[in-house]
Formats: sequence, C-alpha cells, structure tokens
Amino acid sequence: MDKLQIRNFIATRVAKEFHNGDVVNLGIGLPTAVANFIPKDIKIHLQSENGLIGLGPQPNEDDIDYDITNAGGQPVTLIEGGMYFDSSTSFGIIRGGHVDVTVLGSLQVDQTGSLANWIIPGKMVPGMGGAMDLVTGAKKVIIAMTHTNNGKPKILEKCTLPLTAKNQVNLIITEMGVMEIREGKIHLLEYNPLFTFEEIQEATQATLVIDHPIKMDMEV
Amino acid sequence: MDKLQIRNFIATRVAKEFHNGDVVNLGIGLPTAVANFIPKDIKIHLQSENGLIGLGPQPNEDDIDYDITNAGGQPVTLIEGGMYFDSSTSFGIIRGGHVDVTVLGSLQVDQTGSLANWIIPGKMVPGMGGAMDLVTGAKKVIIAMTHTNNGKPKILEKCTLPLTAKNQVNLIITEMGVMEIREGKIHLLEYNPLFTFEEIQEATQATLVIDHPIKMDMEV
Amino acid sequence: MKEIIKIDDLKFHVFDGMSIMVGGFMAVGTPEFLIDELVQLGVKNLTIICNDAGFVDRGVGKLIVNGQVHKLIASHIGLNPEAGRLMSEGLMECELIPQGTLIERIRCGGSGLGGFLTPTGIGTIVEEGKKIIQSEGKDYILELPLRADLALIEGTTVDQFGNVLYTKTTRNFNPVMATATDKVIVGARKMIESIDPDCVMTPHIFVDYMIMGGQ
Amino acid sequence: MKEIIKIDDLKFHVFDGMSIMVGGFMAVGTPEFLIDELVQLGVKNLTIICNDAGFVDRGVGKLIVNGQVHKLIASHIGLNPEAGRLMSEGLMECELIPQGTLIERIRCGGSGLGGFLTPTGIGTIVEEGKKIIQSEGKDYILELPLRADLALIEGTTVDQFGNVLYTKTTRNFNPVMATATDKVIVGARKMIESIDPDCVMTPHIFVDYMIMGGQ
Repeated sequence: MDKLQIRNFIATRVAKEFHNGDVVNLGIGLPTAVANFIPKDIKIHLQSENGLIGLGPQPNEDDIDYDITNAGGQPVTLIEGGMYFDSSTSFGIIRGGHVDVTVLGSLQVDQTGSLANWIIPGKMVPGMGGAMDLVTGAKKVIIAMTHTNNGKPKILEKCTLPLTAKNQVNLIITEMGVMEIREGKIHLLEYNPLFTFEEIQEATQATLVIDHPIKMDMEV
Repeated sequence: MDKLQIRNFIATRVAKEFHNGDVVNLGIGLPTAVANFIPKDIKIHLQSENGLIGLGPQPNEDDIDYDITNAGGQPVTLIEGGMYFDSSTSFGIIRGGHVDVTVLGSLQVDQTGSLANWIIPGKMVPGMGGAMDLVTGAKKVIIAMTHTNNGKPKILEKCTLPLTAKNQVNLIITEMGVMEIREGKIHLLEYNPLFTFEEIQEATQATLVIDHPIKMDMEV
Repeated sequence: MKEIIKIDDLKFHVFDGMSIMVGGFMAVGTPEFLIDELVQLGVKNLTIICNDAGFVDRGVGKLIVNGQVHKLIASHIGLNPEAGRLMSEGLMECELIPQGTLIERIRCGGSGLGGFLTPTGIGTIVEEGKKIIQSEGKDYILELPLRADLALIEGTTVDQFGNVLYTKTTRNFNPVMATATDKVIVGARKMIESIDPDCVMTPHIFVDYMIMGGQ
Repeated sequence: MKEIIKIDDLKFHVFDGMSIMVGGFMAVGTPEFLIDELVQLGVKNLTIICNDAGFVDRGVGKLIVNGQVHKLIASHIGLNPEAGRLMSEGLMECELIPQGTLIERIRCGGSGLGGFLTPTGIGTIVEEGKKIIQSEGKDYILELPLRADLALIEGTTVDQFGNVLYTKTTRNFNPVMATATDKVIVGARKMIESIDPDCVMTPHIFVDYMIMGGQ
C-alpha cells in the first residue's frame, strides 16, 4: 500500500468505531481524514476544541467565512443543529467525559496505554494544545497512525518520549491491525492479511497478545 | 424615630456610599429598601444573585412577568442595558470581586469584621443562600441594621452566633451612626445627633473608637 | 435529533433511592409539570439537589411535603416551612451549602474537575470536616464535585436537535445541572426548528430526552 | 454607558513590563487592529497570555516577531516558527500549558477561586513542581489562578452599554479573559443600540473601554 492507501485504509477502519450520536473529536493530520469515511447510516457530532459542535465539510473558496475555523485554524462550516461556545465550555465538555471518542496520531504508544505525541527532545516543542485534556477526558481514545516510523517501532513496552498522558489509550489502529489495550497488554483484535503475525510482531516492540484475531476488511 | 423612619434613615445613608457605575447587591429586608434612596445623579448596577444585572423597580400588578424575579423570589423588572446569566456566572461575578458593594442585614457583627446572620441556635435554620459568597467576594461589605435587637447589643467584641464570614465587614450603618471596621477596631465616623456618644457606646458591646465623628445628615 | 417522549414515559427514568438535580431558583426555572408527575408516581427516598426547598406548593417543595425526599442538598430552605420541620424532626436529611459553592460543585461534577478552592465559608462551620489548603498566603476550602443520576431541566425553547434556550432568570442552575448527571430530561415550553448557533445555552449533546408541556 | 475611546488612546493603557491577555485561537477572535497599535507603540517586556503564538504576521505573533514579548504563556506555538526560535535561543520565556488548564486557570482568576484539581497532565512533565492532591482514589494536579493587568478582547458586536457578543468561533478565550484582568479593552467591529438581555456573552460590568474599528 502506498502512503495515501495506508491513510485511507486506517481512516476507514477508525470510522467504523463510531456509533450513532457519538460526540467525536478528531486530531489534526490523519485523524481529520476520518471524517470522510463515516458510514452513511451513522450520524456523529464532530467537536472542535476551539468552540463548536457540528463541524461540517470545508467550504468552497468562495464561501469561506474566516470567523469559523477548526482547531487546526482551517476554515470550516457548521452543520444544521450545531452550535458555538467558549473555550471554558469546550474543555468542560472534553474533560467532563462528554466526548465519546477522540482520535489522535502519536509518536509512541505503550502497553499501559500511555502515549507520547508532543515532544521530540532536541527538536522544537510546539506545545500540547488541547491534546492532554482530550486524551484524559474522552471516554474512548483511539490512536490512528502508521505502525512504525521508517521501520522503527512506535508501539512499545514503555514510552521513551515525554508523555502526553498516562494509561489513557484504548485502541490503536494502524495499517497492520487493530489493537486493544487491556490490563497492561496489547491485544491484536484484527490484522491486515497483507502481513503475517510475525511481521506485525516484528514491527511492534511490545509483545502482542495474538488470540484468534480476525481479518480486517480491505475495502476502502 | 419610629420603625419606618429608622428604616428610611438607614437606607438613605447607605445609598450615599455608592459611586457612579458601582455594581451593587442588596440583601433582602432593609437593604432592599436602599434602592429607593439612591441619589439622582448616581447610576449603579444592581446585581441579583439568581442571575441578572440591571434590576429595575417592581412591576405593576398587570405587568408582572413571573420569569423575572430577584433573589428574594419577588417579580422585578430589568432596566435597559441589563442582562441575564446563569448561577455559575453569577457567583463568578460575586466571588471574583466584580461586585463593588454588598449591603446586608445581620444578627451580630464584631470588631474583627466577622458577622453572623444565618443561624440562631435552637431555631429553624433557613440556610445561608448566597450570603457567604457575597460577603466573602464583594469589594465592600456594608451591614445595614438596627443598632440593637430590643435593646440587646448586636455590635460585639466577638460574635457568639455561628459566623457567616470572618473579617469581611467594612462598614456598619445603623440608626445611631456610621461605623468603620479598621484593624480590629470599630471607629464611629458619623453619629445621629438624637443620641449622645454615651448612649451609642451603651448600645454597643464592643468599645468604639470615637475620634471627632461628624453629625449624620438627618434629611431623608 | 433527541427523542421526544411523553410525560407518561417519565416513569421509565425514575426509581426509588435515586439522586435528582432539579433546576430553578425559588421554583422559577423549575419544570413544574415534571415535578407534578414525580408526585403522581410516588418515587421515594430521593436525594434532591436544588438551589432551595421551593414552596410547600411549588417546585421541589411538593416532593418534600409529599415525603418523597430522603435527603435535600440546597443553599436555603427558608420559604418552605415544611422542609424546616422535616429537617428538625430528623425526617429529612438536609445538607446546606453556600449557593456559589453549590453551583460550582455541580460545574466541577460536569466538567471533569476533581474539586476547587474557595474562600467562601472559611472561618465558619462550612469548613468543618473539609480539607483547608493554603495558597499564596490565603486559606481556601477544598470543595468536591457533585453529580447525580438525573437532571430535570426547564427549557423555555428547544429546537428539534435538542438545543436549549432559557428565558430571563429561569436560567439559574439549569444549564450547569444539565452537564452533571447521567441522564438529562428537559421539560420544554416551546419547540422551534433551530436555535441560533451563537445563542444556544445548553448544547444538544447534554440532552437525553425532551418532554413538551411546560408553562 | 462605557467609554468609547480612540485607537490613539490605547497608549494611555499600556506600559513596558505589563501582562496582557489576548483573546483568539490561531488569531481568530484576536483584535488585530489593537495588536497593530501595540506594535506601533513598541511597548516592551510584555507577558502575553494567549491560547497560542499566532502566526508571524497575524495575532500576537506580530508582537513576538517584533521582540516585544518577554514571556509567553500559551498552549502551543507551532504555527509561529519565530516563537519557537526565540524560545529555544532563550530570547523569550515560554510557559506551555494544556489548553483546558489554561482557560480554567483564567476562569479561576476571574471568579475568585484559589485553584482547581484537574486530571490533565498527571504522569507528565506538566505535574512537575506542582502539588498533587488525591481525592476519591484519583490523583489530580492543583492548578492555580491566572490574572493579568489588561485584556484585549475582540467583540463582534457591542451595545452602547458595553455588553458584548462574539460571533462563531471568534468567542474562544475572549469572554473568560474579560473577567480576569484589572482592565478590559474591547476592540469592536460593530455597535448596536442594545443586545438581547438573554444573549449577552460579556456583561458590560467587565468592560472598561471600547475601541471601534475591528474588521
């Protein structure tokens, strides 16, 4: 799979985790793409931490209203029934467990559910923005990312980079499989049949629990 | 002075403490009456802790809107420029020091500025409502009350009833005088010439600092 | 789209021994017709969280008079003499909390905070049994979050999506309570197609059910 | 009635070394023309509290690029590479705070609370040097209030009394910052006679001055 195929493959699978009525916050990058793959029969409410629920598609060039942006600063639209609020309300919603699912990328995730996605020591530190609140507050935290970083494992026994949050990740979805974190272990629930179990374990530093995983749906 | 005269006399004097633009919260009873005596050239903003700023006069019987009440549950009106908010915002305003003056009655006040106005042991306890937040948060706390309770002093060295708040009272205004609490002492700033200094001290359990007080304006 | 249910369906959402937050300030902003239904249903041993005890014939006062309330958490009960009597005779437990602390504890419960430091109540019996924390030379009481099973909210206007507007001083505790309970039922006066997205007071994600019929 | 002042009068309200809260999220909701005036005035050694560092040519980013900022308190600075450079070269102090904690600290500062307990940051470097408090078996960080000398707010619509409305996602940090500073100046786009009392987002009592001219 090429880069775009991987991205769409992961996004398609993430989108299947949503239930009707879910409040969902999508991080920047790959997670943002998930919005394009939501099954037609599922209606979710996209939250954006800068102050809205009901994020709609990006507007046409001519319809841009610079007073409506998402948390990445891009012009967006609001769907019917959506509404705006201030940052205090927004993080009350996030920290208070009113966001059902948040989807984020990560540099590292470990088998205790800790994740590290905001500092690479020695590089510029952009800041954590709302990520720490999101992964701490959301009911379900899904990490959507490529399985490795140029062949180097990102799914570890223990994160080595500074943490974004401790013990918060529930699910990891990569181009190789779907992994659930449960009681300090990473369970491979689904796998991409393009890879063998050995290859998937090879690309993962933590030891995977592989107990009859099912094949991932390859249709994008 | 009869009861009504005393009430109007105290209320008139309290009203002189306000400055243009002040945000003021008036407690129930005598303090509520203060609103009727505000000098014409002074415009203040009356706050009501149930959720409004810009409290107007009571409506005529025919104009009553039961969706607008004050903190005592009475139908009121909203003046131009006023607005409504929720209880969380209301107490943010109160505790955050955005109320310039609060005027309350009290059962006891002492020379440390502590006050007791919510429990009489052995009697029904109605609850503190918003009083504790108001006296703790307001920039200036004025106690407006009759000087004694059937001859029994209410201005004490130390309150004997359960406190509403510690060290918060700035000014006490009664039918006998105007007293300021400063560094653990009660200073008589103004006196009602119908009483002698001896009579005023007699009616007060705390020792008053009487250092050239001026006569109160007797015009109501 | 939130589910609109009938007043008769309220029975499926209440049970003996549950905790209920009820909006309103001296019954202004209380969904009176939902309270009437609770009286009809006769659910018992309730823990009621409300600004006050209402009146004997208005607001949560009706539940108190009817003996359905095991415990009341409020800031004052002065306008309902029956509440005072039940409390002093030990027939109803009553926890009195300063009003600003009460609303802030509910906000904490709804927004995932573990507590807050307030100066209100320092040096009074309110601080008894609580942790006192000094910060920047000043004493504060550590107050903890408050949540409940159900919130009964009075919405003046709702839209088909479940967004809510409150009019005038009926707002009071309603929007904050709607964030702090497992289930939220709005008793609404009026439904419109959609509320201006800038002016929504309770976003639809907080609302579980709407019952029309408020006055 | 709040005082309406001219943009030229902003100079009477700013001074070297002061702390300023600036509304906006990636410059959306930032009163751009007030920032331009600050750049013109050249006030120095500012402590700026803002959600982010803006862009090199938008929002508080312009003050940073112009070397007027001694310290930045923000949740991220990723879209302003100049902020990153100044920070890593030690030319600008930078305190990074989780966004939810930042807004809540400002709310605390404006509402008289001494702090709050948040789960955000537990087990990360954010907890370093802070008090950890356990409550009901869970660890929380005690975070403290944040205040400043001045707030620069972007109001979409103001009325003659000084009440403010914000449109769409320009609201963000603005209404909370307006409660937490000694002085509040609103850069407004439009003035109308009066705002619906149910829909006021910042009550006039928080506003000190209004300057018309926002875009």
